[in-house]
Amino acid sequence: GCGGGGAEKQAAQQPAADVIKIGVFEPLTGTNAAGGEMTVEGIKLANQLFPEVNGKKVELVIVDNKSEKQEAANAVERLVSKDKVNVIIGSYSSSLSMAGGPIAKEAGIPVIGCSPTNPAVTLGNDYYFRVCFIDPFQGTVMANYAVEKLGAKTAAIIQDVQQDYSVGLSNYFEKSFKKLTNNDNAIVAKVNYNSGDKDFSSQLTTVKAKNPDVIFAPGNFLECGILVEKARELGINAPILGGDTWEAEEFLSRVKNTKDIYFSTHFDADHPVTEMSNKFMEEYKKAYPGKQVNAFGALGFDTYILALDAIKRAGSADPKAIRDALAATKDFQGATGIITLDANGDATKTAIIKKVVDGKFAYEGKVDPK
Amino acid sequence: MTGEMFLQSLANGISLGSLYALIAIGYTMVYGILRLINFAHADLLMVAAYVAFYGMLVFTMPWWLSFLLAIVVTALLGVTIEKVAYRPLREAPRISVLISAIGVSFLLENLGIVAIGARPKSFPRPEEIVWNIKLGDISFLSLTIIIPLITIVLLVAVTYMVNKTKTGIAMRAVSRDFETASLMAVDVNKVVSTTFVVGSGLAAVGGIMWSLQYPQIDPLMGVFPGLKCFIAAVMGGIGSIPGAMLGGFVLGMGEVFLVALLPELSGYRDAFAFVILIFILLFKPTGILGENVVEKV
Amino acid sequence: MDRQRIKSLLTLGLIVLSCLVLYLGEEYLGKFNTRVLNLAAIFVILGASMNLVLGFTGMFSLGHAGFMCVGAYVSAILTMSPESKEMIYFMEPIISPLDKIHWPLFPAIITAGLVAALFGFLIGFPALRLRDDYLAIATLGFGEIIRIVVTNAISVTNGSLGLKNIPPIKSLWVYWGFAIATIWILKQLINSSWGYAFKAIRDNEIAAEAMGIDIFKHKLLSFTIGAFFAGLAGALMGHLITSVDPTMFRFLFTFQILLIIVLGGLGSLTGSVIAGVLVTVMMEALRFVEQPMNFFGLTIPGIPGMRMVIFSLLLLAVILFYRQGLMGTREFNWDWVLDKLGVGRRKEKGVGVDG
Amino acid sequence: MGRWMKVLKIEDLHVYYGGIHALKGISMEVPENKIVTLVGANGAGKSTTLRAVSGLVPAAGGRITWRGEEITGSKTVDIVKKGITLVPEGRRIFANLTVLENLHMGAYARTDKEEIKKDINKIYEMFPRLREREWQAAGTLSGGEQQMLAIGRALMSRPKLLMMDEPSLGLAPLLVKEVFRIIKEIHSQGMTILLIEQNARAALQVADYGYVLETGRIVLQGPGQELAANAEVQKAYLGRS
Amino acid sequence: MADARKRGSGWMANLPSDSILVTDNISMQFGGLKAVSNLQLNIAPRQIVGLIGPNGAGKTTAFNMITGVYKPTEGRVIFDGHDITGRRPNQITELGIARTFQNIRLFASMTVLENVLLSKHVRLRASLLEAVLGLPRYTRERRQHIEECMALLEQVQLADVAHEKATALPYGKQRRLEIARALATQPKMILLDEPAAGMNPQESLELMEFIADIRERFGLTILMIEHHMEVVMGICEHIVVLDHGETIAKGTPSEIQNNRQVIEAYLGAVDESA
Ligand SMILES: Nc1ncnc2c1ncn2[C@@H]1O[C@H](COP(=O)(O)OP(=O)(O)OP(=O)(O)O)[C@@H](O)[C@H]1O
Ligand SMILES: Nc1ncnc2c1ncn2[C@@H]1O[C@H](COP(=O)(O)OP(=O)(O)OP(=O)(O)O)[C@@H](O)[C@H]1O
Ligand SMILES: [Mg+2]
Ligand SMILES: [Mg+2]
Repeated sequence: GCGGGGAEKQAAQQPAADVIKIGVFEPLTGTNAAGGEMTVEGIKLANQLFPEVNGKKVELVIVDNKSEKQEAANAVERLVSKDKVNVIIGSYSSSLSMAGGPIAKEAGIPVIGCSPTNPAVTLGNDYYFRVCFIDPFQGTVMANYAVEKLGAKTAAIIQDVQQDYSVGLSNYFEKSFKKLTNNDNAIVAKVNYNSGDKDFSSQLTTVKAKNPDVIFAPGNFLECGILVEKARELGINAPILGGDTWEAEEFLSRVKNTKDIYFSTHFDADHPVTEMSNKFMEEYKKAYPGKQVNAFGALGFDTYILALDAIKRAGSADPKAIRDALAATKDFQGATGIITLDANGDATKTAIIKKVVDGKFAYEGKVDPK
Repeated sequence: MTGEMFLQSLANGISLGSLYALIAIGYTMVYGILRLINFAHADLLMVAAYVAFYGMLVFTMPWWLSFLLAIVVTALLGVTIEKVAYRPLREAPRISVLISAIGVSFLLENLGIVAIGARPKSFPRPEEIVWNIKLGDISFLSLTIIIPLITIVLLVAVTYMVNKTKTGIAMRAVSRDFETASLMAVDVNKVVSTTFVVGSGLAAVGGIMWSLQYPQIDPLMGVFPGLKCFIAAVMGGIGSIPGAMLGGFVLGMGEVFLVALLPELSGYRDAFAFVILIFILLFKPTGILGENVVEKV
Repeated sequence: MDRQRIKSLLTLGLIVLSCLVLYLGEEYLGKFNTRVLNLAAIFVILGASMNLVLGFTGMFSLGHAGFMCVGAYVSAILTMSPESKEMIYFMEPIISPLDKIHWPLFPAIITAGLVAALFGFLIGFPALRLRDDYLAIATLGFGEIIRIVVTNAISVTNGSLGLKNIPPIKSLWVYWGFAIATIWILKQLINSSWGYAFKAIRDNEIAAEAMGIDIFKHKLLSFTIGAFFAGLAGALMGHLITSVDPTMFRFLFTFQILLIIVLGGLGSLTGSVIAGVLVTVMMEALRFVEQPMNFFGLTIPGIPGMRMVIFSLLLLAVILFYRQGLMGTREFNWDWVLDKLGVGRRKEKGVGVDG
Repeated sequence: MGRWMKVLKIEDLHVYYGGIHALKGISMEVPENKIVTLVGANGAGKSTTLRAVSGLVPAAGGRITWRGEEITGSKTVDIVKKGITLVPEGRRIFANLTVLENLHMGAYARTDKEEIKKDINKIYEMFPRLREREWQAAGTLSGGEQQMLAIGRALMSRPKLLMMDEPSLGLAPLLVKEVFRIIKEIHSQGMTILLIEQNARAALQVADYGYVLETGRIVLQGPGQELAANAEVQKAYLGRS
Repeated sequence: MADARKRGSGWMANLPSDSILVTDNISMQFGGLKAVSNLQLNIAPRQIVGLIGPNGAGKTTAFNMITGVYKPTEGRVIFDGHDITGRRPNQITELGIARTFQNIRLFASMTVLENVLLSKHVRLRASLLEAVLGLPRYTRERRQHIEECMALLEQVQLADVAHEKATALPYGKQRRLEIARALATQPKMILLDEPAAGMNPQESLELMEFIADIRERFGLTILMIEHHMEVVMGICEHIVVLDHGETIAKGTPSEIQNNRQVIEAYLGAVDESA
């Protein structure tokens, strides 16, 4: 054994009635550490603002999953069986979420994902929910935007083959784009890279030679920042489109002098979808001065307040009751928009299109779910 | 492939290849002396990048001063690592030293995460050294010219040092037999420290150039160039300094042209690096320019 | 009573005791501890099999993660239900006949090992001509190539989206059963004439060849067996986590195994077992340093990443102060125990024929 | 041997390799300008004695003094700089360096470039084979060639005390004679020599004084000729009964 | 040895058939250096042949060509009617040539007995599966091999240290162990590379007796390289002298001792200690 016995007893002895425990499993070390860190910032902020529910104190139990699946599974097992949490939040990266999902399901503890956009996360798991939209929706939104608003006839795709997020988005973008343009050859180039790559010059040179009307390049802001910057350096002037992960300070700092950068995201400060958006923006700036608001922080924030909302609605801290309340979520006012959870537990909500203007993210339009 | 695309790819290849080569030289140098795959080398790139970053942004030093500072700090760190983590293991099996190197690497990365956070930072590009050059339809950064120049200068300097100077010969002697070298009045510790100063200094230059080229730095930024440049060093024949240079260029050019010629295979780019590596090793089991050390029976 | 007899009885006793421990563990340990122990069993298999290749045969091979990857995918695809597959492969459907296959667990896990062994054989063929660091980087490369191919072969592996709904295995019996069987087989192998041939190759290849040993054949054998058990462990990992994707099997994973065998002692199976359990358990036990702590009313906030910092420091400390690892090349054996207990012995040092 | 100045003095030297007690209290003296030889069966501790003088193994007890100055516990580098050079057992040439570079390594502590050049030429005259192989990597030399290189390399440091550990090992008869001739020659130029040889007969012939070692202890000592005539020595080491 | 009986056809037909080992004009080129050129050896069964010559003459290289470590750049090696040119060392060992090394190469992690036992590995008929499962055929064979090896160690007087670590033995015993290990492969012929190196004259004498003894006991053919003239002249029936890769003399010990070329290149003026 690993000295677990003692800890378990301790957990059991705690006056569980006075606190409600929310477990968080996020990658705080390893390859996904940056994403995990941003998400946890949002969660902690929400916890500071809303430390209580139903008259009980909410306690966060944050565990690192090291960006590894076996650690993620251990982390969730620990949260459910040792820390005895009432509800779980996590995790950045769908792969890590899927490692934890079945364990929570079996233990009957609901989980709310912040940013795992792979449809498989919630498929067949009625205890997994999420506040983000899933890849098919986002991909379709961007294809619509490219064709209808930008008048694109051809597109090139640059995807991160190692990222389910990127591959998924590209896939749905491709399908919709072909349908909308009525042209099976509308995608003139589809090139790949791997997470962690920093040199995209050869992919971009290939794309440049095909001269597409738009480029769709969903992926991490890390790689994409460099990619977009490089594209402009190489003299590629076609609009470049991406997904919600781009809403990050790091991305902006790379692309602030460039034009025609569009992406879908969850909220915009100037066009607040909800009251909560404003509140989040203000508080975030206060809590983390010098850091720019980002989608992951906002999504982390939303998972927490959604969890609290569900507990309130359930009127109890019983995980089963919380699950039922979560499943019934409708028109929840989150920082990232008005969230309704569908039968799969996935969020349907308005997507916002943003654009880079004068070194800032600017509101461009919005797309409501159909 | 159009001529313009070819030229553009050539420029891309030179800029990537020379960067690989620059870092690979540092790897190969330390390997050549200690027969140690210095995993921490990759993390020294990261340390250099952060020191330069903080020097420029927080202490608002001129870029050249903070680069210099980064090189000095990294060199000192490299020497310290050798002293603490490798020196006590001189007599131990080589694999223990390797594990020690991995341990140092983990430590530096995670200390980075704990101390400065995992979120990447944007590395400033001083306008004096980084600007965009356009030649007709081809465009590239000034770094595409600067990095190969630096690489060649350092290559020549290091080659000269190792082959022609007394310290260099002592380094090669030490690489095979500490004890006998000490019987020649060679202060082994000093020679090894010198090696680490030079090797870590090279890592620092590599780290800074890498950050200028791909201006985003995070605590794990060394892992990727670390692996690629190690592959390059092996490809050229690990221990051989011109080999590292060659390996770096072969790898950089190869990767760029693979994607340019066969875009469908771009996802296999990293696999490709290994495929050419393995292919080369099958024909030259010690790399392109590696010394063929046959054990005399 | 003669010593041979005592040893047999002791071995029997140990088997009964382990069964009892497993039984009690299954009943009382709780899910979390069980999961950690199951993971430990997988690391024990990985450590022992890599030790065969690296510690006993002296081949610096770093392709273990790749073989695990093969094993994990084979077993997952063979055992997932057709409905699950249809649901999971939503981007590109899985190719026939894999879509209909639905095997029971046990044969699938063994097949996973066999397929990984086949990969080992095919990779070993060209790679084992290389030596030392060159072998290391080439095998690491093959491991990465496997992973990258798995990432890109979407219609077979579902690419980076990964697989989920893999039939779970929860029982300590299964994981530790496989672990104990692995250890037993490897122990038998290492103490056999073949094992000595492996060690001879490690000690002095030229002399071994001069003694009539076909170096290449034996290296390939050791490598293939290592790959088999890596595949097995990969399959078990899939069934433990119930989902797999290519990013799990990065080369860094191999370093984790390497760390285990060096900590335990290169060339000691006992060491691999001890270190496998120790490292896995410690990774979890160290979590407390990332939790907020309360010292006499002074609350120190948890620092994420601290656990890995401490882990690296511990690792360095062990390597610097126990350079041979915890066990060196020693093995647990009854003679040692009996000597300690002062039970008299006849002069009968066993060689090869296992006692 | 009282009338000579003792440059090297070893008193009650103990050395351990882990649990093995290799030297169990050895005392001996090497006078200036003389050849002293150590004779003994395999594993008697001959090499260990030389290694202890060079500082390659730590002394667990006892004193080693060089011209009245204690060098026990000094670093090898400092001992070599004082003029004590060891030709190690098993040649230990630098396999990856050329013959010439090996010779330069021998002169590592020296800075007199011109003299070094001259000395290299002298070595080449002593061993013409080395000149032929000047640019060859030393690792591919034959056993005998490597031995010549090892001796030549040691001479390059212009030692005051030259310790040689089995210099004739594996050499052809002609070369064995050559080695002994060289030993005599460098001795005649004023060098002090401490010699280990399996070829005890030849060693005792050239030696002024000898010590016989058995399992870490000195069991017999005396002038070379005297020892060579000793019946015990003859029986045990010279192959005559 | 010039008695060339016709056997089959082709080039092999011209070779003397009463020889167990024939090297038919083998040469070895290393880059620009011809380490051995046109070496012709014809060795009759049960002969003890000495291969001598100055350092770097190419003796060890000749051994390496015979035992398959190097593939001769020219010429053929015929052993016991088989053309073994370019075969792997282990195949050659299986055919019956065993060797020792100039610099001792024992298996450092193993005991004396295990070192010797290893040579029996290729003789094992039981399969890997049988070994892992500990089935009777394997255990029986293994036990038998252990007995054989113990008997061998008995004969070479190493039985008392059978369970010691091989590398902990004194030098002389390590040399003897190397020979014992070679003998355990049940060779027809054994090649010894400087077996007396590092031995004092007394030990060399004992070694000579030992070598003569194993020749009788195992019916071996022996080819040895040695620089100790008392050993070479004492037991070799035939001697071949190399210099700079060329064969400069062949003959009986007394012929060789008086050969002017050999004296000049190798022996030096008459040596009172030889
Ligand atoms: N590195 C070592 N580790 C352990 N024991 C050692 C080591 N080196 C030498 N010994 C032991 O110390 C003793 C003395 O060895 P030493 O090498 O000094 O003998 P020697 O007289 O030079 O013999 P030889 O004639 O074989 O060279 C021997 O018993 C030897 O086994
Ligand atoms: N692998 C090799 N590469 C290059 N040269 C070699 C190689 N092996 C041997 N030689 C050269 O071939 C020549 C013969 O070497 P060999 O080892 O056969 O000599 P030897 O007769 O055994 O000498 P010794 O009595 O000193 O051992 C030497 O000059 C040596 O430098
Ligand atoms: Mg000695
Ligand atoms: Mg030789």
